[in-house]
Amino acid sequence: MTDDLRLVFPGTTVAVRTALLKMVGNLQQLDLDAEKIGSIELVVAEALNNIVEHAFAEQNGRIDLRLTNGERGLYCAIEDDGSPMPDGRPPIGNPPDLSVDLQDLPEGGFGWFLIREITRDLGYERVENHNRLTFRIPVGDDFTRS
Amino acid sequence: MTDDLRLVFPGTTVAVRTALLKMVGNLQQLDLDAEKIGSIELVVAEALNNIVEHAFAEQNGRIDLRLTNGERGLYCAIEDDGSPMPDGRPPIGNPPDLSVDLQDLPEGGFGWFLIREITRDLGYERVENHNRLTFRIPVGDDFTRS
Amino acid sequence: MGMELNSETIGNALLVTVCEPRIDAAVAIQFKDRMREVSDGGPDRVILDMSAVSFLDSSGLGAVVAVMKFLGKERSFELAGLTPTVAKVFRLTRMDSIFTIHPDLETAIAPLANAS
Amino acid sequence: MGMELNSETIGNALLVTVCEPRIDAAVAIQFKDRMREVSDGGPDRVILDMSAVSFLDSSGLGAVVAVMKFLGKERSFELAGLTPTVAKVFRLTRMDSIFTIHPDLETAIAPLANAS
Ligand SMILES: Nc1ncnc2c1ncn2[C@@H]1O[C@H](COP(=O)(O)OP(=O)(O)O)[C@@H](O)[C@H]1O
Ligand SMILES: Nc1ncnc2c1ncn2[C@@H]1O[C@H](COP(=O)(O)OP(=O)(O)O)[C@@H](O)[C@H]1O
Repeated sequence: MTDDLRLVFPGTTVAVRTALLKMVGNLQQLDLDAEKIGSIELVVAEALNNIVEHAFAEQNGRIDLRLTNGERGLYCAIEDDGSPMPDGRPPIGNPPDLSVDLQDLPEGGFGWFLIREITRDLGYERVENHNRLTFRIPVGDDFTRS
Repeated sequence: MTDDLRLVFPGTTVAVRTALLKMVGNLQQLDLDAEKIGSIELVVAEALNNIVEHAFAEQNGRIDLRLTNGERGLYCAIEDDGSPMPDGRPPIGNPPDLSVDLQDLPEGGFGWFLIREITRDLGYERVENHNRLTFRIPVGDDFTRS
Repeated sequence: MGMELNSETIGNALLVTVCEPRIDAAVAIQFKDRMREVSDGGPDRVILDMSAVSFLDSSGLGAVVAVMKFLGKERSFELAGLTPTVAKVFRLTRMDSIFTIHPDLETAIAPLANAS
Repeated sequence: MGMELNSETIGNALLVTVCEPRIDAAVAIQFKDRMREVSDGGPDRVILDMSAVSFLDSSGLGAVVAVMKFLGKERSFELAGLTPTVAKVFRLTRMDSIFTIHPDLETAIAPLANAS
């Protein structure tokens, strides 16, 4: 990665995996340790998986992913032409409720919680027929401790 | 990886892949860049694949892989209870002959060439019914340029 | 896309090793299905060796939870060999408080080796 | 073990994207078979996008050579997006002198985009 990466791909699970693998290949050329790269991959994966699963639940479309390496971290902008967020804003991402019986443990709903834990400066806009999600992943501080 | 890693596993292609993935997970905790980890994975993969393909061509068995992080690089010792090397020593590993017609290009025979290019202090012993292969992968110098 | 699992019985436990670098949205369902296959009718104690897994997303985490649920209260489901990135997903979601997590495979299977 | 390939026709070329992090001994044969399937009867120019592949061993290299051989002299087989570790295997074995290798996917497909 020079200091910018752009990937455009269809909104499918396999294309998301491929985009993540390409992104990691690029990130490995920056001066980031493996654990930080893992956090970046995780949060971008959650954002992209949600787009495939929810924004493209009933239609096909494309995802446009941009990463820019800046002073305060890695800036990420993700656009898709899928359906808008419910209520016009991204989910709160409450922590999962684990004080339940084994059979009631949640198997999903972690995505937005993880995105909100790891990112900073999260923004969402509906521009014409596009969703535009932006966030920063701080690099340098120990944001990874919970 | 503290400074030592030992993995014992059956001599099968799938077990080799799993061992390599475990090894890389451990190497990522040392202070090595992604390209160096790639070289280490390559040379260990070649050594292990050859054991599965040749030493265990006609029998099953186990592989014992040890990595030690030392001052002059990463020391690797691989033992297997398969059949011995032909002529009692590891192949010379000549560079592949590429001045041939398209249909005659080699699809194999790169393994020992790559091992010899990347490693130093290569040793091979047949001890009782075991093969013992040892080598060092220099870390720090730019051995990776050909 | 494949999801290669290796399973062997050690003492009174089933040790399942994931032979893939990722448990992500693309393979989460396959992972669940394969876990059901290899654990079906097997020992009551199931140890999942994740030391080859360098990436797990929330779909993968959901699949691991699903495995614990179908094994039920009668069987014990334990994890071993979490790599740093995988461990972080468990820690951030507090799922580390729900699972028995062994620091490494040796710790997980040592009692078995003695017992058998 | 799976070997996921994605293929699409762009202009007069077939662009095949490897969707797996590894082309190793465990999947080399599957890679060859899948390449044969997706390229069969397709355009004369085949571009393999390897930018998702972080690891290729000599079995994987052998499989890539095999693909070039079965595509034959009538069809053009080109590589794009080699990651540093993969590029090193081509460089050390001098195979970089045998293949057409594009620095990135954009360079490989730019002439096509203009042509179509
Ligand atoms: N990109 C998106 N577009 C539309 N709806 C979304 C998107 N992301 C999340 N949602 C909605 O928010 C809910 C919570 O998302 P998340 O925390 O990721 O959990 P889940 O695992 O169910 O996707 C989803 O169930 C969905 O209704
Ligand atoms: N571990 C081993 N045990 C026995 N024979 C081996 C071993 N490694 C290599 N050989 C022999 O050396 C030859 C060259 O090895 P190599 O360069 O790796 O090429 P190949 O791709 O054919 O394995 C093999 O064809 C085999 O006959």
